[in-house]
Amino acid sequence: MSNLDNFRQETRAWLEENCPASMCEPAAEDDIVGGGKKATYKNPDAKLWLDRMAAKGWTAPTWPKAYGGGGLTKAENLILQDEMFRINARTPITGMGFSMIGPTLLDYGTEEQKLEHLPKIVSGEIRWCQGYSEPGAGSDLASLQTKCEDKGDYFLVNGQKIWTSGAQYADWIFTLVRTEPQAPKHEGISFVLIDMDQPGVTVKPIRLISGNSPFCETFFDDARVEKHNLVGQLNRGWTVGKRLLQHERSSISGLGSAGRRGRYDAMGTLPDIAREYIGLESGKLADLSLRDSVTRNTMNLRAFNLTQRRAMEENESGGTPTFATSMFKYFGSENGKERLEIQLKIMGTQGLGWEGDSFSQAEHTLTRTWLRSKSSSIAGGSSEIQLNIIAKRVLGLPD
Amino acid sequence: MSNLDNFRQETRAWLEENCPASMCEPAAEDDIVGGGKKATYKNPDAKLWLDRMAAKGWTAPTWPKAYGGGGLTKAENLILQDEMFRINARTPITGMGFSMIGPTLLDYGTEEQKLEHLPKIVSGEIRWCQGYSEPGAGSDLASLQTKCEDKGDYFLVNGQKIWTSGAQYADWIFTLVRTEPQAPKHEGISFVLIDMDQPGVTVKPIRLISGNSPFCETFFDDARVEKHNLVGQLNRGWTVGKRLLQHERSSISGLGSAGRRGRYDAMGTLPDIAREYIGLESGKLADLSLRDSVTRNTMNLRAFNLTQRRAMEENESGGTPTFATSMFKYFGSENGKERLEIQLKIMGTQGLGWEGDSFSQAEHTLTRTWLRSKSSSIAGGSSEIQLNIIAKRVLGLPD
Amino acid sequence: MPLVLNEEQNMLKDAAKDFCTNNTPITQMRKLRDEKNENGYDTGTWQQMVELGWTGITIPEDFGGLGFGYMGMGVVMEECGRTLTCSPLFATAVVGSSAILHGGTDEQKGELLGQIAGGELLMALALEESPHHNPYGVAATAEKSGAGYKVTGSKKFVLDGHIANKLVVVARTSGAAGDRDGITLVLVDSDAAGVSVTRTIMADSRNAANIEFSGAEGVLLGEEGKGADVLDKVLDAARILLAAEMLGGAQECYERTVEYLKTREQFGVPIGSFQALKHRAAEMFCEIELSKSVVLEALSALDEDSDEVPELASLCKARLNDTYNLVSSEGVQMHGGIGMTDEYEIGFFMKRSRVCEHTFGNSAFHRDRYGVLQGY
Amino acid sequence: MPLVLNEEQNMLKDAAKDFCTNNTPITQMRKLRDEKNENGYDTGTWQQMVELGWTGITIPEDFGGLGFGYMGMGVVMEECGRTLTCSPLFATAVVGSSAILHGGTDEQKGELLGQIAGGELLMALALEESPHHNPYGVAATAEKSGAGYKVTGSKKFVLDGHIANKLVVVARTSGAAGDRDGITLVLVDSDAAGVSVTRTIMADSRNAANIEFSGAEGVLLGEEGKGADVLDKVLDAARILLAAEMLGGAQECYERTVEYLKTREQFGVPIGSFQALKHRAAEMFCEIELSKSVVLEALSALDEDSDEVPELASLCKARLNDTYNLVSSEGVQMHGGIGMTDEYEIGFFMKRSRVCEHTFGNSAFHRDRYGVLQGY
Repeated sequence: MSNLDNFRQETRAWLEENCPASMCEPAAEDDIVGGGKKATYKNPDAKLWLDRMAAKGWTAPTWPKAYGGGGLTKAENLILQDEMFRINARTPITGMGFSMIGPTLLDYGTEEQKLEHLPKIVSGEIRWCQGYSEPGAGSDLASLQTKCEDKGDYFLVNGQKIWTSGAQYADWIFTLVRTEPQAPKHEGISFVLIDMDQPGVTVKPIRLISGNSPFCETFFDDARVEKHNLVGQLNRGWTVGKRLLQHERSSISGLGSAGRRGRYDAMGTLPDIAREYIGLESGKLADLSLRDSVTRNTMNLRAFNLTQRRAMEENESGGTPTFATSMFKYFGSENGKERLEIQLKIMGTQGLGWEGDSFSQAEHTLTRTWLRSKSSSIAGGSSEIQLNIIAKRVLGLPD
Repeated sequence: MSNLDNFRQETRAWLEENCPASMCEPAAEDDIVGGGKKATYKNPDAKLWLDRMAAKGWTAPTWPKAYGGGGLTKAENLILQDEMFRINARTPITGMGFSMIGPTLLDYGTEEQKLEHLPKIVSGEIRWCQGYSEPGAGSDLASLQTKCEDKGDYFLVNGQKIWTSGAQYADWIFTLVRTEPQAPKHEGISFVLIDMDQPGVTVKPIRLISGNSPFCETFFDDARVEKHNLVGQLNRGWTVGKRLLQHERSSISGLGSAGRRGRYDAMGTLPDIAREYIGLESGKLADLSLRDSVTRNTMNLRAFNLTQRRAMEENESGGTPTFATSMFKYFGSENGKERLEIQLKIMGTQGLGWEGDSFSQAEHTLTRTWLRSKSSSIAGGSSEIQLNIIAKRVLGLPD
Repeated sequence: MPLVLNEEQNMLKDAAKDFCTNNTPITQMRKLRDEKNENGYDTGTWQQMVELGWTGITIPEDFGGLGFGYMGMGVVMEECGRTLTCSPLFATAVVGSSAILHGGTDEQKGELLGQIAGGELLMALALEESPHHNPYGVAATAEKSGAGYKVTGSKKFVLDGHIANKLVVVARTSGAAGDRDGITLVLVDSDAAGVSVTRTIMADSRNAANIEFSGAEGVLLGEEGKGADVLDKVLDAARILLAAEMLGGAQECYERTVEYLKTREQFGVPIGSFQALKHRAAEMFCEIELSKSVVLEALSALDEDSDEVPELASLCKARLNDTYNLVSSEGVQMHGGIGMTDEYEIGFFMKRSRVCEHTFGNSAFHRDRYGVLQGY
Repeated sequence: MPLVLNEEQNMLKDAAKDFCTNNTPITQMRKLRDEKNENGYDTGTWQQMVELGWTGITIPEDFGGLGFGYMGMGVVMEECGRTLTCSPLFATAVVGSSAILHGGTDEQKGELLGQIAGGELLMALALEESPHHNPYGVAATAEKSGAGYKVTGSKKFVLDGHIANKLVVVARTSGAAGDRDGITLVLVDSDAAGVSVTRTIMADSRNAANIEFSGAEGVLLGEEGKGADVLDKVLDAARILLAAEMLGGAQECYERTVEYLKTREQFGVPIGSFQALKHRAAEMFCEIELSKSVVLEALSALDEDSDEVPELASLCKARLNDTYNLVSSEGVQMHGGIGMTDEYEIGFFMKRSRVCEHTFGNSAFHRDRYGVLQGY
């Protein structure tokens, strides 16, 4: 038996023994674990599952063991994911610690920074959020104005960030700040890590059209940053920040392991929902115009998923991937938005409820998921920005 | 009885007496009369009909009688068109003399120019073509390089025009030429009329993807232009040229009287063709996906035609039309292209024939009409240029 | 049919614009929502609308209305659409009054139309039984009982159902769901025995109700079994007037977006200078211009009681569904992050557009109907 | 199923690219067209293809082929698509050979596959009877007659029908047009009595024929009445391999267009610097990348004889129909006036794309089929 087969057997056995039964049931929105000091667990199994997985480093399976990770190879990780998928085990914890700042520190952090921050991400002790956008710096991120002054021993940060996702739950924030106001806009930016547990940091949730408040405004008023929390070189933070954006886009577009399951599948796939709300006639969805939309979107999604797989295979087989993360971000979010719009059409007035008992919980969730989906083509670099990037970096079209 | 009722009765009587029966039958492509010295008439009735209408000035019904026109009011002209439509009378003659240079001379020509050129357009004696685009000046028309030098008594023109529609049949060409090479590009252009019957003018037809050659390259090699054939001021030709473009766009978009009948209706309307090639099932087109395309395109066309009517009514009622010719050019050509694409889908392989007896004449025509339709969003200012114009002139979006 | 407004209609439009801008800006809708107002509209504002005569615009002068016609009501609806005004105007003074006008006896007209014009009577149409518009699909039954009818069945998505005094219930005296024949309209008081109303709040913060009828008594409106003749007319008027509202919403949303494109700067320039956004904005402009024309034509046709009303209603509703959907989605996207916030108003247009879209027929419904009416 | 080429396939692809670039550039197609070549392909070039072994790529080694599989044929088709190469490769070595492979007796395979691999036998599939792909819609009949069958009926759009030596005729021994049962494949020599072939030239300058069969004699291919089982497999292979050709055409057309955007100047700058064109180019890039993935997956599935072949064939053909259509239309539009000229090659891709689109199922056909296969 090969080592991988061995690994699979051991993993399967361990999961069967250690994954609590309730962690194999579908997760509702508020079952998703993000960790951090403020975390609460409505189901104690969730904490148990997190701790067990974290102890093996399997909350971050491919990170080095030295930093608390699982130290798995890509192949081993695929097996782990497969086996978790097999028993429908929930991902024990997710968040920007894992998808963004962790990978970025692995690329750009000092040994000291890795040792300080990564283990606390793995264990779920510290939850992170992202401080990039500002009211005047959205798509044009590099025009950010949050000021970071060198005070000798430490930095002092003043300014405002917006769209800091989950800031109300987070312990630390990674930010892009301006350290050199006179320099050209890309060259005076630094990447710093800020402890949010201090008086100089204030967080104010933003209510969205969906009624939820996943994002905040975060204000810095003489917030203090120790100098060892500068990542990369001073005034060279743009390089670090851009790399992190790639991790973000991979994550939004579902290129990471999240891609294994649809993002909006709370109610099942589009054909499932159509079968329920529209019904079949002679084996076909009864509304042929909607059926056409359903097949288009579903076929595009399948082609998209195949392309994600191809990208991974090309990477593994050593060829250069000839297409960019931006494509996945762009196509994935547009296809997802379209899917929700079709879902609305399928569900008719039953998909547009806001309050009242006339709608099931799933229907209420759909209305809000539809509205929230609109942010997928805005946040993390809008669709327009992704198309610009493809045109410039991949196609080489002139400015 | 009102004057208009009177006019209608007289017009009806005159048309019934004077319109040859064969001129009330649908016109094939090569039945369309463009006039000019090189014109031939495969049906002598066509010439008779032209001469009779020209004698009344009804080939250009609203032009002043002083220049050979009919001198009709808008209201009278509508009646004339109505009455012609009633008996399916063909338009006796069409062309750029009527749709472009005529109206432009009425706006900008000197009395001498009007008296010289307009009556010959009305009578069909002289056929005109347009010399605007050059190989390096397409969408960016103002970068044109055809040189026009002042030789004291006359001008000398050297250069090349492209997309000169119907140049092989035309007697005169109206052109934009560069009279001041040093000036900013819009300010060194003049508008001149050139007699093509001279050794310095050479015409070479361009074969298109449709197999037809409606356009030519036209070369000027020391072509001579009398000074009285300058329209408007020297170096101020851009103003005249732009106005003419508006007349062109109106004409392409079907805003003129041509709009009363579809441009691509050789085989009937889209629903007609679909009934023939797809058939009905329970009263609906048997292919429901195609049916959806047919209704979309047809409903858009109806909305478009209503909007053309609204534009005319707003004009007549004295209000400023709040939307531009560019919209008609853009939407009309895109809708027309879409219509032909749907037609292809309806006709399947029968709509893609090129040679051979397996296709009817109408089917052969369709294939080529489909290909030709692709030029409608390129010629006369591309769709992209029209959208730029709308964004700038109508919406006031910044450069 | 004229495609331009006459002087009278222009004056009405200007007055409506003033009223809506000053009295029912979007902040009013937000307030009603946040306060969870039990009516879903402001009664004071409603009283002002009544005083302005809006409730009687489409009601002939003989019956106490202004006899201003549908074109007049259209310009008012359009302005209400711009400010997302919440009021019983549509359900009562468009849908309800047109049901009485087309189906009522002279006596019913005499009694009820005046009450509508006077703002004393609020109405609602209890039609749908599934999440999709399906006028002939009713299964609710009406049984003759004495001088009236007893109605039994479940109705969904009854606009203003929780505040209406009288309900026009679409029920069936014969045939099966799907049949055009056998449909009967019954006028039921909402406080009658056997009527149970559950208020529902939709994504656009407007009202709809689920209503259970269990042997509720009412009186006939129109002919027994021939209710579809009246219903079709009522629905076409409703579709066209709703499209007028949608036109107002689409225009307002679009104008705000174009304005934002001119002022919001990124990369040191207004984002409206980016050509990709310009082209999308210009395409929307075309869609809106075409939408204006179809709404005007359809309103004219209503006033002339033209044979083309059904096809124009479908042309109109399908186009406004698509245009409002497009413009409001692009509105949010072009506003970027701020467009996603509840604080900013642009998102309200998106919510409203989708509810309108599913009211009295989505685009697929109307394209199908248009094709059928044109014989293909 | 792997979504990347192995080394052998990469070598084949490189060789095919070299061959097509040097031996069958688009100028060859133009020449064949302008000279009104009676075959519609260059016999010398065809001989070279045979020598390269292309005719035997999908034929097992036991029957004289290379046994390289469909993935191998796919890369060749893709390169042929880039240069719009005219040859009997598709009709004979994809469609014809797969009909023999799936339907033939051992004896038929032994005799015919070697002839195909050797370039001695040209084949064509006589299927369609209407302008729209309709595999079970055949009305042509086959009647048993001695050891063989007599075929009667009219066939349309028979690719390479005028040059084929043998025709696979889809006929009916029982049932009515539309039935899947009762279809029988008959192998008819094209010079048999009762076969009348009319060559037809399509918009892409390729060949198709109308063929009249009046009691033409042939032999059974596969089982009587069960021809649809073979036909479906043949058609799926044909759809996937045609999609591979279309992928090549779409890529070539797209790359030429992007290159033109970089070099053509207007308003003093390359037109590719205009954002609206950039965004459209970037959107097309996405469509092409997705197209590559589905073609690779479908070719793999064919080689593995997977159960997913039917749905992947439909996924593939629908997507390539739409992508090639989009890219070739945009190609002409972005080239502007010059794109409309016959002298420039970009328009050829548009013509080819539409003919491909209507060959073996347009997008509506395949979306419908995909839905059915997925149970909705």
